[in-house]
Amino acid sequence: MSVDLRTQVGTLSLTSPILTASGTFGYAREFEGLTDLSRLGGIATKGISPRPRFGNPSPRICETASGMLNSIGLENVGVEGFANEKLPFLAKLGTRIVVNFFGETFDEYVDCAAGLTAAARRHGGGIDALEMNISCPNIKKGGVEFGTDPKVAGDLVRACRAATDLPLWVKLTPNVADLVTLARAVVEAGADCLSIINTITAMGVNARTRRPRLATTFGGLSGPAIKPVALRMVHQVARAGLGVPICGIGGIASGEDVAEFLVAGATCVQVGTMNFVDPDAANRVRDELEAFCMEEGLARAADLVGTLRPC
Amino acid sequence: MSVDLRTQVGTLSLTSPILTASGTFGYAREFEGLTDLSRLGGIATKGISPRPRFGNPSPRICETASGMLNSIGLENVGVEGFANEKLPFLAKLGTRIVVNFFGETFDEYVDCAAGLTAAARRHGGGIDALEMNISCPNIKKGGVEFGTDPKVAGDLVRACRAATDLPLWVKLTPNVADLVTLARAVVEAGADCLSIINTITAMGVNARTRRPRLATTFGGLSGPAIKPVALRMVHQVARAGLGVPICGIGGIASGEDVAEFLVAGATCVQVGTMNFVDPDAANRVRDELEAFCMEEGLARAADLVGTLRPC
Amino acid sequence: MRYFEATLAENEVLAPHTFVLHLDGCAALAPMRPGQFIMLRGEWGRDPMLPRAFSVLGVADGRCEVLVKTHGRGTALLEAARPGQRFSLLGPLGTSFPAPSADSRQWLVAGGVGLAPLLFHAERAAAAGFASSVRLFYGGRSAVDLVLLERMARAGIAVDLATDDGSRGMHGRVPSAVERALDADRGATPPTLLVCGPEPMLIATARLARARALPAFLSLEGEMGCGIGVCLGCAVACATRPFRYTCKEGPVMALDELRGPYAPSAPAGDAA
Amino acid sequence: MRYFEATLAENEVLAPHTFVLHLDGCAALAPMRPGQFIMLRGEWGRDPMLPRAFSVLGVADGRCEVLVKTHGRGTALLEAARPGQRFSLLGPLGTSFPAPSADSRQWLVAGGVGLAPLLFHAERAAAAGFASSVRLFYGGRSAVDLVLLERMARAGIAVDLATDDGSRGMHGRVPSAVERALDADRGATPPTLLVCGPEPMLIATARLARARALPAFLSLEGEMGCGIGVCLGCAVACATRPFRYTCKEGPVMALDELRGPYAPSAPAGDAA
Ligand SMILES: Cc1cc2nc3c(=O)[nH]c(=O)nc-3n(C[C@H](O)[C@H](O)[C@H](O)COP(=O)(O)OP(=O)(O)OC[C@H]3O[C@@H](n4cnc5c(N)ncnc54)[C@H](O)[C@@H]3O)c2cc1C
Ligand SMILES: Cc1cc2nc3c(=O)[nH]c(=O)nc-3n(C[C@H](O)[C@H](O)[C@H](O)COP(=O)(O)OP(=O)(O)OC[C@H]3O[C@@H](n4cnc5c(N)ncnc54)[C@H](O)[C@@H]3O)c2cc1C
Ligand SMILES: Cc1cc2nc3c(=O)[nH]c(=O)nc-3n(C[C@H](O)[C@H](O)[C@H](O)COP(=O)(O)O)c2cc1C
Ligand SMILES: Cc1cc2nc3c(=O)[nH]c(=O)nc-3n(C[C@H](O)[C@H](O)[C@H](O)COP(=O)(O)O)c2cc1C
Ligand code: FES
Ligand code: FES
Repeated sequence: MSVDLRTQVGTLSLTSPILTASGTFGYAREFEGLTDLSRLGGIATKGISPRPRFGNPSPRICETASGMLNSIGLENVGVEGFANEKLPFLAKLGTRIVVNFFGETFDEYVDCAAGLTAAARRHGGGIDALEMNISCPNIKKGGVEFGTDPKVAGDLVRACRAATDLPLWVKLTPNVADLVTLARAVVEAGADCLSIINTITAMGVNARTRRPRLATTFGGLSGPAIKPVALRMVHQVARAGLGVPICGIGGIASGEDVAEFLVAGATCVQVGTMNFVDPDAANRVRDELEAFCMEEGLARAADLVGTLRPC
Repeated sequence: MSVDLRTQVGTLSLTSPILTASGTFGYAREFEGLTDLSRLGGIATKGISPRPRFGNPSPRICETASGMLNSIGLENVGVEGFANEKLPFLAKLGTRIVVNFFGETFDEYVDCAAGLTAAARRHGGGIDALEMNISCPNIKKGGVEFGTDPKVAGDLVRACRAATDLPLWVKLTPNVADLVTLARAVVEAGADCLSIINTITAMGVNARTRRPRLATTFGGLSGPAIKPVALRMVHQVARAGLGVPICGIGGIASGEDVAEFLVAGATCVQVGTMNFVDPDAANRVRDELEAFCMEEGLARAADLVGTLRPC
Repeated sequence: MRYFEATLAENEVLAPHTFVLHLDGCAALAPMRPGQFIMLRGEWGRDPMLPRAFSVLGVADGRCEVLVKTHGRGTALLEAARPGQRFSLLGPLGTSFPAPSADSRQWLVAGGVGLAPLLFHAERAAAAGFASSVRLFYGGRSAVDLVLLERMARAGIAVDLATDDGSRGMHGRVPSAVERALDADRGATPPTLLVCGPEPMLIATARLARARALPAFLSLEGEMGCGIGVCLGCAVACATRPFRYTCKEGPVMALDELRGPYAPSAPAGDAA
Repeated sequence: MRYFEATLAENEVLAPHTFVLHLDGCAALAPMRPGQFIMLRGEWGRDPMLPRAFSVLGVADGRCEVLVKTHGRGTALLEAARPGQRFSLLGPLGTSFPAPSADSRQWLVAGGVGLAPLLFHAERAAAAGFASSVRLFYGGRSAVDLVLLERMARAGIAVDLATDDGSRGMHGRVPSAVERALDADRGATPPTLLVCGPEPMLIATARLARARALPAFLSLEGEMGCGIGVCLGCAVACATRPFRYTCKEGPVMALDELRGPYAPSAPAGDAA
């Protein structure tokens, strides 16, 4: 028996439900030779802003129990740099490319969506979807406020929706009391898929130096530590039945983790921090998901989606 | 050199800043012989409701990466049971007793505060403070709504404040976007200390059975996994300068962890989940804090409080 | 009950993914009674976090034996453990099987590593001169999964084996072996069943005991947090109270007292 | 660069909390150059989560040697590791020290386990016939902390020792030993400093190099996430760009290129 891993996310078809998460896989070239890029269901690239950014001062990362904090500050090559230096390589991989982007202002978001769309058109394709990051806790202006207020988030998504004809995924912040209301606003504004979740705002303290472990004091928590929170949020939004697929993100480290997210209601998932622990993580997870389905007698991984039943 | 661990929390003096957390230390007798109860800075007892409760069906707990989920359902012996069966033992320990309580309705909260206060008076003391749990994610009515809306939380605290002359600690939920606003409302309503944080709402999925890992689907995440989130929230509230002490809670497993919370702005802390991993955890942590202060040349642990400086 | 550190003296492989940890430094476990358990944790980081519950196979001269089958991540780390590694132990914990006596008839029903506390019980019975009061039923998937057979022989315990694939002993599950033996039994008093093994086997044996009105004691498994009655995580549905706690009021519980999967069709008076 | 599994063949203790891991199965590290590093992780749970960066002390015949000093939780687990345990490795990673040559003069400045890549470098230099081009300065807290001295003798490398407590070699820190040697030096060309050790020692040596206008290469430490330029966590402030990445553009970097603590009073043109 072979297992069918093909996955449909709105109009987009993937060869497997497993993508790599933005900011944890660079622009993919870094993993050449370490993992088989062609077997990935998709690649969400490092968040792109209209112009290049250099990011925050060091220290930018620190480890925590089963997780890590980061405040990279969304360092990236900018729309032009991406289009010229990164897109040609990505476009040739034969896997889905989801370009994560953000802005510091309302207009920058819209410019970025438009700029990436134009770049894809110039290049004759290569971008399969945009993933709008309205949830990064690491930029002071913008990000956070955009991402927590349903009204603002809705307006922003609506504007970006109008600026691109690519499928528009919207990545939500977990740092809210009521994710469902936020998700609903974003879906009504035209999101094609919800990416849930980004990192949880957190901090580390060096008790000896009496300084924060990150130069920016606060940063984002990721890794297996947050998986139970991510699963909860995916399930809450899935139960609300908003009519768009969910891409589950947060602490995924094994094929069984993927299955958990699918059962909870995600259509596809992203592997993030575990790429740092094991550069072959996404493909290992893919193989494990295949084995899991085999053991469970499932012909299609998609049959797991939303199958949670009461305890 | 010896280190002075004495700690002042409002009007209450403790022999050390380290308490055990509600729900993770039973009514203390369970730990007799496993740890020296008299060396604890204090004991926060299992949450008490006006009448006994039996709690949720099983499974009630499951492990996660560096943490665990629980949905015990606030099983407890009730105010009368507590007063008759538990208080006499606790009162004799010679350490501070902080009685955690909750209700399912507004009136139950007030009744419980009044009932515990009356019980202490009858007993000639034995309760050093009440800790009001407005943040438990495991009771359907009550808890959650009380804990997330600043207005409701403020009213509830005000009413309980009027019903007791004991120091009133209020335990906040982390499941909000803006903890500072909530904390401010609670302080204005008369809280003497803020306990930060309770568990983070989360879930587990058994991918093979397609069932939640907890009978109640959602439960609370605790343990080292959540420490970075707890530290962030403690620091955010400390920075807001609300004028009451903070009791830091979440994932504390070592003396250095305690120091981190003190540096971030907590005056005292509670050790929770780690009591399950190591029944001597709270006293081991105490010894480690003492050693840490020694190494750092600090005569008083209290000198650490709020000393975080920019990176 | 003590909380202490022990050192791995030997990690003895008995069958694939089945091994015995020989732990030194366990003098505190001398009072251990068969059926009681320990909480065990290695010196790894905070994942896996919680200690794991294990019945004890034997204790003597400060050494404790634990029979383990690899199940998930914690037991995989135990399988990989090498002599010299250190572990935290908490025990003895919980309840034990009813003591054997000259006039009792105890049938011990063991599945997989559920063997550990029952073999411990049988060896103690034999040492006390009650070998003929106990009879051990022991089943596994296949012949290679049946371990410690020599040890049973040495103790002089009557053993009935069963394997799912028929490669050793009776072909079938161990509750069926017990059922057959009951049919053939000519004893004056009905035997008491002491049962330890995987959940489906506990359920099947419980059903058999109810059907034949036999007294039975089950050693329950189920997720544990603290092992000492504090976290309230190990609740099981009971007859006379809504819940009992596996770690304090178990793991060995009288079948009469249980509800839920072990007594789905319990008489009406049972339910609260 | 390869990602692969290796097995611990031996865990050799050299001094208290200082040990060498001898790892088998490391054929993929054959191209390793001195100064390059690996990311190493044991088969524990998800805490500690991230792999740890280690310079390599030597590679030959599929075996890799790593010199480790216990620092925190990850290295404590390595100290407790027993033969047979398995590890994930990623490498070779990063940059290496400039190659020695007949006409170069390289002074290797090593503090603590910073010795590893420099001894590797010196041994390679000696094997290539350039033993007289390298001179090793090596310091530690006390005589017991100075390890692998026989190995240096065997390779025929000139070594200057220093200890903080004066129990062996010069009394004082290793940068002071270098400073004295510079004062006494009559060489035609100034030596190039290759430096690896704890942060304060890097800073002191960097200051010395700037003061004497010596070319210097520093092997930087600093928290790492991925080791391959992806997480952007290992940024260091640089002269010609805001940041460089220790894992890709380091760990060995030319002092000229560094800003921050290594060049606090750098000439104005340096700062961006
Ligand atoms: C009283 C008691 C006695 C036991 N005696 C033995 C014994 O002698 N030998 C032996 O091999 N095993 C025994 N077990 C089962 C053993 O505790 C589990 O196999 C072990 O906890 C699995 O841990 P893991 O990390 O490998 O699995 P994981 O699946 O990674 O564990 C995840 C979680 O599930 C729990 N868990 C998983 N399976 C079980 C189970 N079957 N029972 C209870 N908790 C489980 C673990 O405690 C942990 O919290 C006993 C269990 C109990 C309750
Ligand atoms: C390029 C490079 C080469 C190294 N080579 C060696 C070597 O040959 N031998 C050796 O013993 N050590 C070496 N180190 C240092 C080694 O990586 C740290 O000692 C180790 O990561 C500490 O881990 P821990 O879990 O014991 O400490 P913890 O304090 O528990 O670690 C917590 C976190 O801090 C980081 N960290 C702590 N100390 C350091 C440090 N000094 N440098 C970098 N990261 C740190 C860890 O990576 C981890 O993420 C090297 C570091 C780098 C960057
Ligand atoms: C170092 C790092 C950088 C990240 N950068 C981005 C980013 O640029 N854009 C974004 O939307 N998310 C970013 N994230 C968040 C991840 O894509 C992901 O949502 C999060 O880490 C949770 O998944 P994980 O637990 O699998 O890592 C970053 C995460 C990490 C750890
Ligand atoms: C099993 C369990 C039961 C708990 N019961 C209570 C309770 O009754 N009242 C309460 O306020 N908090 C309760 N808590 C929350 C803890 O007191 C604490 O706030 C939380 O676990 C975070 O701390 P930790 O990470 O150190 O465990 C409980 C936690 C656990 C794990
Ligand atoms: S395991 Fe904690 S109460 Fe039983
Ligand atoms: S360690 Fe990840 S970029 Fe250098």
